[in-house]
Order: sequence, then structure tokens, then C-alpha cells
Amino acid sequence: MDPREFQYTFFGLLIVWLCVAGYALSLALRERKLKAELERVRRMVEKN
Amino acid sequence: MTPALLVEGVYKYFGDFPALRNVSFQVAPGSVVALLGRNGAGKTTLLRILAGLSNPSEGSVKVHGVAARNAETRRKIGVLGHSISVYDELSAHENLTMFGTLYGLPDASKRADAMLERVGLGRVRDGLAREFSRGMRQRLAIGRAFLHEPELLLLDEPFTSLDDKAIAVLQGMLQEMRDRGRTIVMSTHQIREAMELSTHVTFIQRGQVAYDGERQSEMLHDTGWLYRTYGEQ
Amino acid sequence: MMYLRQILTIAGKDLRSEIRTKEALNSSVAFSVVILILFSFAFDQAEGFEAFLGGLLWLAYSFAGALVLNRSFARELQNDCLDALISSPAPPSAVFLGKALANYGLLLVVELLSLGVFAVLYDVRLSGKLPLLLLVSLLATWGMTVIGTTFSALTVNLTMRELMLPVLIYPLLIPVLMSAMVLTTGMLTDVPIATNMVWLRVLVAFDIVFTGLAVVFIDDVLVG
Amino acid sequence: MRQNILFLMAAVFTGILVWNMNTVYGLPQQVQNVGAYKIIYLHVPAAFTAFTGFFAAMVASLIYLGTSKLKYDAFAGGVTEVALVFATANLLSGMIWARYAWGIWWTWDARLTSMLVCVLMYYGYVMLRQAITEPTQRARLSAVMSIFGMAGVAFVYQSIAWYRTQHPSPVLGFREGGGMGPGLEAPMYWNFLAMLCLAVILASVRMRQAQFATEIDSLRRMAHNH
Repeated sequence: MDPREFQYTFFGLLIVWLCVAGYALSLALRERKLKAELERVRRMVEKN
Repeated sequence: MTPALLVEGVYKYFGDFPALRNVSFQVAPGSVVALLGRNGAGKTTLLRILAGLSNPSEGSVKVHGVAARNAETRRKIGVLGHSISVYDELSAHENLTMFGTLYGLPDASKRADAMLERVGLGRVRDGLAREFSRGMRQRLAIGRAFLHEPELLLLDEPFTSLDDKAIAVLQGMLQEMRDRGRTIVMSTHQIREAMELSTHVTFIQRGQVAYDGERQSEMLHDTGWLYRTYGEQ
Repeated sequence: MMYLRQILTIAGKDLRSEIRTKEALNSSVAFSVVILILFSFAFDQAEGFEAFLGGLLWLAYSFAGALVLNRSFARELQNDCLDALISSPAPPSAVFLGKALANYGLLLVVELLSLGVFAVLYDVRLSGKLPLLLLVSLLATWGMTVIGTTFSALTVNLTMRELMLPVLIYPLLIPVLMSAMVLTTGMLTDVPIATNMVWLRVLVAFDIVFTGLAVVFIDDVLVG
Repeated sequence: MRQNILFLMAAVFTGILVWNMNTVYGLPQQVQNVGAYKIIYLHVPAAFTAFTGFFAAMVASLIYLGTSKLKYDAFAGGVTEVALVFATANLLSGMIWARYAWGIWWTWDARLTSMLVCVLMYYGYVMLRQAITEPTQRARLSAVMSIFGMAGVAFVYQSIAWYRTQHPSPVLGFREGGGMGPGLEAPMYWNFLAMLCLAVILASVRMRQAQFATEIDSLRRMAHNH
């Protein structure tokens, strides 16, 4: 197999996976941030 | 008799937060209602819904039996909010003529002139609103709200930032409205001024109606009475 | 009848206050002239330069137009005038169409002035081509106006309003600008209009579809 | 619990995608003398998923405007964001293939350009959502934007197609003149299906977060008002 062809195929497919994985990671991070925030605001309301 | 204003089961949500919860009351024609409540209780939200500036999430508002967002209804409503809502780059006369035309008044220009006399701006009718003093701008705003002789007048904190002359003008016009059997709903902090004018009181607390009925004599003399008697502890 | 009077009243008051301050007009015309001058450095005025002329003109128009459109609903923010308009019997679509009409007029004035500068700077002979150019300008500018006015209303309460508007409208304006560019370039290089009919049709379709959408959905934008 | 089910499903669909890649690996190296063509087994499903998402978001936006139920807004917002990810993936993978086949990273071809415009437009949508803090107002305004966006996509696509095109002409069998050859298209459709499911899962995670955000907002208002 032509190594150049293999490289391009590999990276072409990889980039799709990277996009999805990157988004999933950002979702996970946001989830953590939101949960912490929710906890903080809940406590703030309870105190009042 | 159809009530001048009929509010039935109105809810208003901002996201999940209920700013108004099951607000229902009615106002008979010719009454003057003082809408009372603390800051953030939902007075402005309610008034905006009554004025058709915002739709309720649930429930309905009817003015003389017709829905609030109907064009016919809005012709009958006058609104005076926190801000003056007149255009800085237009003259006093142009401002009123423009709103008169939007309301479909047949002789908008003449009506505008008459109203300017009435609020004491007749001599500066061609001056730009931008060049007016604060008090003059406020009187122009009052003129705008009363121009089309509304049958229902909605006022949001009308006395808060007015100067003495504007207060005198406003009180005179409200008095006249009342004498002619028109309906007035006003939210206010200045309980004493509101109490002198009003026939009914609607007290809102945390988005719910806590008291709705005639003005009682206790309210007139003791401003804290309402909060102590009907408010949550 | 009443509806038409309301539209004209609102358009009239917008035009009148703009003519008094000239805020949007001045900045917009000046901006478009600057762009036209800058383009003359960007492109060498040598052979084949004609192929860029249409694109150049419409880029200048659209950049300058954003300044006018930005002011449109922002003008109502001062003193909360929008509340007075919405609580009046004029339906939101009349408010929208009135303001769109005013913007349309202002944009056309800006375009006319820049067209003069353009013709002088780039030595473009316009005689005989004006009717078609006028038609293209009228159609494409209405498309720009409808999208711009709608999104001006959409972003009026945002703090980042001035930054958001261009980001939101330019991608949507691509079909309009592209058609206008092709048509204008074709006209300036004497391509017969018959070959470019399809672009005229795109413009007409765009105007109709988005005017319709705007009138239908403006209630949701203006009344919370 | 619900979260675990979502994660499990995500794992299953990712597994299916990976397994499909195995099938794709076994396919011939070149089809009709085009090399590195296997990129399209993710490239095309990503585009389909993106467009399905944008379209679904428009439908949800219409439903939101009709019903004022915030869950439809959360759906529209989540689905658009996920579709944007797949659209970006489609663009990037397409660019890599263009570099291989044509020797350039970018060309102003109809579908490439439309996809780019699409990405820019919906990026604007996401920005608009972030710029509005009040959930109900955000829902209303972004719903209108979503509807305008979909109409815009249709126009952009059609007009750029008239303007210029260089894209490989119809590839798939359902279009006239298309067809890659026996057994070559099926994995692509399976990939599309799996990717769509993955997108649904990602979007539902995002929707749950939207609920958190709304809850935070309403708690803030409560704290502010009392």
C-alpha cells in the first residue's frame, strides 16, 4: 500500500474521531462545572 | 357588567423560575387599583403582561372582555413605565403626533397640541425632547400616555422620579380620569400618594396575590399595616 | 389602510431622527469610501480588474450597511421607546416593516453616494447600465434590509449587540451578496443579462421568502 | 442511573462504529481509481448527521414557538451544538482528502463552501445562545434564528451549487449517476446510523446540562428576589 495514501486515510478518519472525542471531553468538563455551580447556588439559597 | 380588567390564572416563568404564580383578580370599571409589593415581587412583570408587552406563560388577561394582545384592546390602554418612552430626536409635537397616528386618532396633530397645552409644554412644542429638562421630558411622557384618552391606564412606579410640577400634572390627570369613570392600575412604592387616589388594593408577594380588595382605612394612615397583616412573616 | 399608515409613521420617525443626527449615515458613508479606497491598494488596477468590480462594490455596501442596521433597533433602546411602540395598537409586523423601510431608504442613500465615489475612483462608465444596476440594487438591498432589521431586533437587548450582528447576518446574506456581485460584474463587463437571469431569480426568491419569515416570526422576537 | 444507561449506549454505538471501521479496512484500496476514498466512510455520515441535526433543531424550534415548552428549546440547542461538531468533522476530514487528491487544503467548491457557511451560521447560533442569560428569552430568540438559519442553508446550498462546483459528482447510489459499486455503500449507511445514535446520545447529555443551567438560573433568581 502506498504509504502516503495510508497516512491521509488514517488522519482523515482520525480527525473525525478527535472531533467527537473533543466534544465529549468538553461535555464532561462542563458537566462538572455545572454540578459544582448548582451545588454552590443551592447552598446560597438555603442560607437565605 | 364586564370587568375593565380580568386576570385569570396567570403564570409567568423565566426559565423554571415562577415570577407570577396563579395571579387572578378583576378590576371593575372606574376603580383605581394600587398594585403593591416589595421589589422583585412581580409587579413590573404583571404590568408588562397587562400592557401586552409580554405574554403570560399560562392563563389569560382580558380588557373589557377582549384579549390583551388584541389591537383593539391596545387602543384602549395607556402605559407609563419606568422610562419616558419618547424620542429624543423628535420635537414634543412630533412625538405626540407620531403616537397619535399610531393609535389611529383622526386629528392627531390637533390632539397633540391640546395635550401639550395641558401638560404645560405648549410654548416649546417644536423643541426637541433631547433639549428638555428632566421634568419637561417627564411631562411629555405623561402627555404621551394620556394622549388617546385610554380607558385603562397602567402606571409602573409613576411618582418615583417625577419632579413636583410633573407630579401635579399627573395627579391632576389621574383625578380627571377617575372622575370620568376610567380605570387605573398603578404599581408604586409611594404608598401614601397611591392610597389617597386608590379605591382598591392588590398586594403581591412572591408572585402571588396576597390581598385583593377595597382599600381599608387602616392602609391610609399606617403604611406598614398591609405588610404586617397580609404579608408573610 | 391603518396598517399602511402605521408603517409609514414609524418609517417616517426613524428617517426624521436619522436625518437630524446623521449618526448612521455619516459613519456608514465614510466607512464605505474608506473601504473603496483600501480596495484600490489591494487590487492592482491592471488587466482583468473588471472581474472584481461587482464584488468590490457589494463588499463596500454590505460593510457600510451593517453600521446602519446596527443603529436600527438600538435607536429604540434610549428611553425604552420600543415598549411604547409594542404597547401601541401597531402590530409588531408594522413596527418591523416601518423600521425596515427606513433602513431601506438609508441603505439606498449610502449606496448611491458610494456608487458615485466608486465610479470616479475606478473609472467605471455607468451610462446605459443604470436601470439594471438600480434593479439589482433595489432587490439585493431589500434582502440585506430584511435580514439586517430582523437580526437588529433579535440582538437589541444583548450587551454584545454591535459584535453579534455582523457575525449573525453575513453568513445568511451570502446568497444575496453573491447574486448581486455576479450580476453587477456581469453588467459592468457587458455580459448579456439573459445568462445571469438565474441570479435575478435568486434575489427575488430570497426577498420573498425572508420577508415572509420575518413578518411571521417578528411577533416572537418583539413580544416576550 | 439514567446517566449510566447513556454512557453504556454511547459505548455500544462507538463500538459499532469501530467494528464498521474493521469492515471498511477490508475493502479494496481504490475505487474507480480514487485513492484514500475510505475517508468518506466517516466524512459522508458526518455530513448527513450534521444536516439531520440542523433540520431536527429547526423542527424543535418551531414546536417550541408553538408550545413554549423549554424542553424543545433544550433539544434544539443541544442538537445544533452536536451537529456543529459533526459538521466540523466533515469539513476537516474533507480537507484532508482534498489535500491528498487535489493537492490543496481548500477549494471553493459548492458543498465545501455550503458546509462552511453552515458552520459559521450555526456557530453564530451558539454564540447567540451564550449571549442571552434569561432562559425563556434565549429560547424564543434562538428558535427564530434556527428557523432563519435553515432557510438560509437552503438558499446558500442552491446558489453556491449554481456558482461553482468541483466536488466528486454524485457518489451514492440514491442519486442519479451515482453508485460506488456492490458492497461498498452499505458500511456507509451503517456508519450513518451509528453516528446518528451517537449524536442523539451526546445531544441528550447536553440537554440534561441545559436543565442544570436552567435550574441554576432559577435558583439565582430566587436568591436574588427574597
